[in-house]
Amino acid sequence: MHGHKEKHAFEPKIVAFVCTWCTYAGADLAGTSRLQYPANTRVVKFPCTGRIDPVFILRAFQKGADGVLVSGCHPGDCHYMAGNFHARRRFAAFRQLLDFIGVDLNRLQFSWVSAAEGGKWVEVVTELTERVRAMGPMPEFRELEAEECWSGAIDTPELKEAYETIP
Amino acid sequence: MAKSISEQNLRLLIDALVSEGKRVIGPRAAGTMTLYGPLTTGEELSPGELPRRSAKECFFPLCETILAYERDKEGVRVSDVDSCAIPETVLIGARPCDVAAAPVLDAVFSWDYRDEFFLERRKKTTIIGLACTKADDACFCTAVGLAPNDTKGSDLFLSPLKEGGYRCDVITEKGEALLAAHGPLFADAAAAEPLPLAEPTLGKLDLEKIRSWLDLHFEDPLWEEIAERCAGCGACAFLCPACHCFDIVDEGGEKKGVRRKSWDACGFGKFTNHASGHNPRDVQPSRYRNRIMHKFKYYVDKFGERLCTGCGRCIRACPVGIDIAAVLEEIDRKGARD
Amino acid sequence: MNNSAQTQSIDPALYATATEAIRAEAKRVLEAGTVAAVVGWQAGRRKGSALPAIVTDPTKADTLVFSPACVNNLALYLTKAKKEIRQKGRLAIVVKGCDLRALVGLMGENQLKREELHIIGVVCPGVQGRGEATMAAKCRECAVHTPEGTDVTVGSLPDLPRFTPVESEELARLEAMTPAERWAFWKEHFARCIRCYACRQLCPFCYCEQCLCDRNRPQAVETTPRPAGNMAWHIVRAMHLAGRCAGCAECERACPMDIPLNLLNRKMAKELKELYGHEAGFEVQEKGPLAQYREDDDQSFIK
Amino acid sequence: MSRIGVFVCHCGENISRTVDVEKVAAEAARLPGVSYACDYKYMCSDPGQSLLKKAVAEHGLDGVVVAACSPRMHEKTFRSAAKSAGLNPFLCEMANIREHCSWVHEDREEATAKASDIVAMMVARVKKDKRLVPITVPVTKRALVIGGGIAGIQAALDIADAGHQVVLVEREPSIGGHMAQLSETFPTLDCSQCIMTPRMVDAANHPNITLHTYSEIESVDGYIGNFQITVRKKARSVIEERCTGCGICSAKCPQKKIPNSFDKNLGLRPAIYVPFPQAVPNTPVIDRANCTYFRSGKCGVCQKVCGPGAIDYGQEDSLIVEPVGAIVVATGFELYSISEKPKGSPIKGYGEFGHGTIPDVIDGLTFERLASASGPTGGKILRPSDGKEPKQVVFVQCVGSRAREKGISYCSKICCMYTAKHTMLYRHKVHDGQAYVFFMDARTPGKNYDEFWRRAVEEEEAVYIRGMVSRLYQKGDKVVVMGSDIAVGLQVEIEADLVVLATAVQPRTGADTLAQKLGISYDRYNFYSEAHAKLKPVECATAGIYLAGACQGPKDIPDTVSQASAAAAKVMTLFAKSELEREPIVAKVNERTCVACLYCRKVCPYGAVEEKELRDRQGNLIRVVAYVNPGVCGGCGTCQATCPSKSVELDGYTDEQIMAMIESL
Repeated sequence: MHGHKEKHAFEPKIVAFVCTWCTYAGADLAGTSRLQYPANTRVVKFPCTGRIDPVFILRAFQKGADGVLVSGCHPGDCHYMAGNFHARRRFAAFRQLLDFIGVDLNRLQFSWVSAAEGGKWVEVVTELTERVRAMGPMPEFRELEAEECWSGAIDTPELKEAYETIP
Repeated sequence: MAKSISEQNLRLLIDALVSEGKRVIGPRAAGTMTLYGPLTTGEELSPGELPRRSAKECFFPLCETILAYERDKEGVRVSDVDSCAIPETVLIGARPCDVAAAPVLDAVFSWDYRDEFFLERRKKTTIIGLACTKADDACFCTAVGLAPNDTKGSDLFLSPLKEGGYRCDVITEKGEALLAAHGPLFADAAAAEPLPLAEPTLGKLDLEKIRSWLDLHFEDPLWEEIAERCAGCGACAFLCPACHCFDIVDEGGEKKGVRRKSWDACGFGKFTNHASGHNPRDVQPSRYRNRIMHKFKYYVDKFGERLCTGCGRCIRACPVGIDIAAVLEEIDRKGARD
Repeated sequence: MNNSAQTQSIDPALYATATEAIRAEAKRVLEAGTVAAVVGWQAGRRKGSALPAIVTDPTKADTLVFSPACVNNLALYLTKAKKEIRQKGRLAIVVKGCDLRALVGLMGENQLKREELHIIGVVCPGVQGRGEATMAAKCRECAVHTPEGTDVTVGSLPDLPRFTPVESEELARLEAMTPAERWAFWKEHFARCIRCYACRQLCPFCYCEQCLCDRNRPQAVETTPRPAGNMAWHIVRAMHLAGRCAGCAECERACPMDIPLNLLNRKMAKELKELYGHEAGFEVQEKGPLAQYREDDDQSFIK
Repeated sequence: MSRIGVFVCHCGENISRTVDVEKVAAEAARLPGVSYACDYKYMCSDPGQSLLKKAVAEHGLDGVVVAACSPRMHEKTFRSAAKSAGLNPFLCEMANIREHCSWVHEDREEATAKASDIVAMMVARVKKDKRLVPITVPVTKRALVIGGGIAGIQAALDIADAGHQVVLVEREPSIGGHMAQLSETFPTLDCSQCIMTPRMVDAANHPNITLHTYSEIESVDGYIGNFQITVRKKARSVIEERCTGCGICSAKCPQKKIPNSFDKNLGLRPAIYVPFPQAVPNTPVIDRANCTYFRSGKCGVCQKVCGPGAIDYGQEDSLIVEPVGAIVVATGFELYSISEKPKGSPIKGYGEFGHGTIPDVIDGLTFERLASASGPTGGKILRPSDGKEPKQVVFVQCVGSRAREKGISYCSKICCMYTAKHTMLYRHKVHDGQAYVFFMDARTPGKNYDEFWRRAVEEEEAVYIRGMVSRLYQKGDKVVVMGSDIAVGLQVEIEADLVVLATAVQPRTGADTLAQKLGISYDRYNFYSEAHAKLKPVECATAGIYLAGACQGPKDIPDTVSQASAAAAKVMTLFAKSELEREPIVAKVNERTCVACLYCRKVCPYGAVEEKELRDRQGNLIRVVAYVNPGVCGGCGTCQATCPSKSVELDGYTDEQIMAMIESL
């Protein structure tokens, strides 16, 4: 457990969109149980997976996420009864769309993690982090962010620097 | 003084300009269409078809950054775009209907406010126009007082020859300088026969009559008749060589970002939307009226020129079949009746 | 299979007969005062062209036509995006089979009431695509030549050859690519996008008062025509139409930059059919596939 | 520019051991909009909270981020601290750097960087937070109970005893429900009617209970605390206020040959009748379909003999509007029938059991009527076909239940126990008779239940055969039961005099229609869905509506009564205050941009979305938009994610707040 931690050349940025009742609480449980997992994930809390708009996933990728996790209550456990059922369909469709656009779905993980599944949270986050770390940075959206239409492209050093640092 | 240049040498000219570090813009194949774009070799030049988008983006880009900002506790730091970075450019193989729009736009971009982005690009660009030998039923340059071989706006002007190659007329000193710098690629003009020019079918319009009709018909059932079918997209404005409305937006986060200027269109529902929520042009007919008024009256009143070169792009692109040439014909007829 | 599908090969008399019948019906309903206006098509200035027409005067009913150039989905003119037209009163509309599917979808979305419309269906052998005489890709795979559930249907259907399904072939070609190849494909297309929003403005389902993508607080999608914002815009558009788009392909037709937008819609429709057995636009449904669920929906993609 | 305060907690060493808290505070101080940042040993301690309050006052903070433990732990603590410092509590956010950071990471550098990121995210969020105030909804302290069985009666009595008005609506002419039909009850074998009828009378006589029998729910409007219920009182043809319950009408009615459904059609009743002698109210009703007067216009005997003149042939259904604040749904169950089902029905009948055409194959409730002292046979076990006493009775369990191939996969829960009871009742009444039971498992989880079942097997000598029955058929005056005994692996054939089927418990026919009126959800069998299987077992997802008894799932009497009392307790909790206060995390519609596609209504799990008409000053309709009733909205936000134009926003989780967090990454 407390062995020397391996340093990696690349540490991916992972954004996790989770519901407050199940997965957020599951992640809390991982904490109270002092389970260890990679520190790459940043959690954004929602009341319910039903609230999670596909636009948020897109935005996270645009803003430099190398991987995205969406996690909520198991079917039937939703605090709001049906939010996760609606989310399940929405994301089933959205991932097909992203796949068709050419986004590697290995960068987008969906999971059900209940408030009791601290261990599963660790497993899901670790697996995704390791997988994305092995894949390397996600270039697609980041490259787009820096591209201009030919007519607007001016390569001044100031602008170049500004672009590089714009999230 | 007329010169000529062979097809081969024209492409070599492009190669030479590129190797000098100039940006060369010309028609090039892009998927299913032809578009103006940067040429990396002369081979890429594809002058056969009228490009889908006009050449205005040489001077008035689809989208350009006008400043960048950074903000922290100490305040906001703004870095301007250095217009020196705008490259020396040669626009080659542009049609008369595209080229003629550039000097028309000079007026508005140097009027109460000098738009350095536009003017710097204009200054640094040499335009080699190309006479037009092919017209379709959307073309109407002759109806608005231009011609398939109009040299308005060009620095050099090419006319395709029957035997291949081009006759090259020098129009301005800028053109003269370019020609002088690449003299060996040009020959003296022989008495070769030029290819016949394109012949747009629409008859000549009485633009003065149209203007005076517009003067009196701000309110007219015509606007609704034409434009109630308008879907409110920006295809016409974005493809037009003379439309020049733009929007300015900040993009980025609260800490860092850029301010960008990009094309806007008067057909958009939110184009004149006020911050209060009130929209003085609340329906499509009033927006279309403004489009016609601006092109054939307001701009004429102010700058003496019309914002239409008869390229026909808006006619080809309009997804609901609105035909500006038909509208002008109709107004012309109405003007005659009044 | 007929790969060079031409609209010219269809007997012009068929269109002429349909034109006559549309005129007669339009005249009848306008004269009787059943409707305040008829939304149809009229001929344009250019040879062989047509454009949407809104006829309120029965004597002008004779300007209405049906031809291979009647590409527009007129359902657009009944949406809230076109309030001026709806304010005229009760409307009649001429629809092809594909257009009718959009009307049906709009009824399910609380935007139209069947009883408030007089629907004149026209049997359609196919309309033009890009290039004057070529048959549109959607028509080559049309399964709704004859609109059903109209108030009156005019025209008749000739024997049509089996056309090459160019669009499904293209879809299959893309599906067979690697994600990186698909990304390159779309990136090139979207880089050309000028954000004229013709795709949105022509879509019968983009009737929102305020498009999400025009919002700036917060900004969900960059509004400037740059590759980043373009990509986001087209993804959001496809997602918002998923389960609703009835395949009229107006977005693609309207695009001045020839972006094959209907491929996105086709793909989503295909997936939703496979996943939930749903097809848009055939019956008025209270809930689309993304507004309902089953407890046993597929979740094989969820860990 | 905002003025945000950031307070980084060491949590003793729980956070500071792996996170450099000073550095996190220093980095937070550099964020735009942060006017104050500090770290402290225990932020949740009194001095810690005072530190926060003081900083709010001294630095004029308009937002606060506490970087400490999980918000699930201390969000309430810090929000009330913020509130007492004069800040709107919803402008206080927590950055979880303990459970989500210091406790799960070892590398100090990584953990510190992550903690700073989490703080930056929450700072970005808090800047977009809006002041929110709790929502108050007035409460009408009056309850509606739907269903007058034991569940409904119990709930009504509990609520009424607490001093609140109750409206009790029953579809049948009398309250009592199934429990009034039972003979004896397990596991005590006490007489059902003896314990039930006093409760019925209590309910009828209770000053706080208004009873509407022979009535149904016509429509339900409104929301928690403020429902408007329309009750359809069906025409009884008898004026209740005049009737003395003397019974002469029934006695003189010439039409006496109508099967009595209360007795499962074993006995007969007249056209004007009370369902059973102890009925409450003891007011008869005319069965118009079978009454000679209504069929031919002749007769009119009851009217002639009725002294008080209570008979009114012209009576019509009446509609009564009842304002209530809470609803208890207790519509109970009915038994599955093995009869042939309509084509395409997901639930199938039992062709192999003769589809209910064999007269001596009956269900459990029919057996109850046979065994009941007040039943059609006076408590004697006599079989329906010839009235003879059966000597061999075969009981078959799990008929319809746990039978996926018949379309019902659940266990009906009560059959094991009542079948055991039936074998005993039979043995007590027919001493030389033999009871056989075909069963899959004997499920006896309940106080004294297993003991009861063992008594049936061990003392009352019921023969339990583990196995299924494959066929029933008539052979002479016997019913042949073909089954298997899996314990010995043999086929079994018994020639029975009577077969009793323990058929599945199903929700009442029409349960779905009622659910739609109420706006509550139900499962594929039409059992009503509770809001949470474990933690909200009596609440519906729709606020203000509660469930009691078998309408939610098969239940025995003790469970039903417990749930009814629980539902009553929930109602009383609601009624304890005159205004209902709730967290303002609810969705709001932007009426300017809403185009009323009503996708929000389609996905709302709470039925909180309605249509709203916008009118100008003259009252002309401008357009229709969606409206979210804040009293009903549960705050999941599914509407917002679904809304194409984002014209509905969930307070506390707006797009601006979420986007700000994503942008800050």
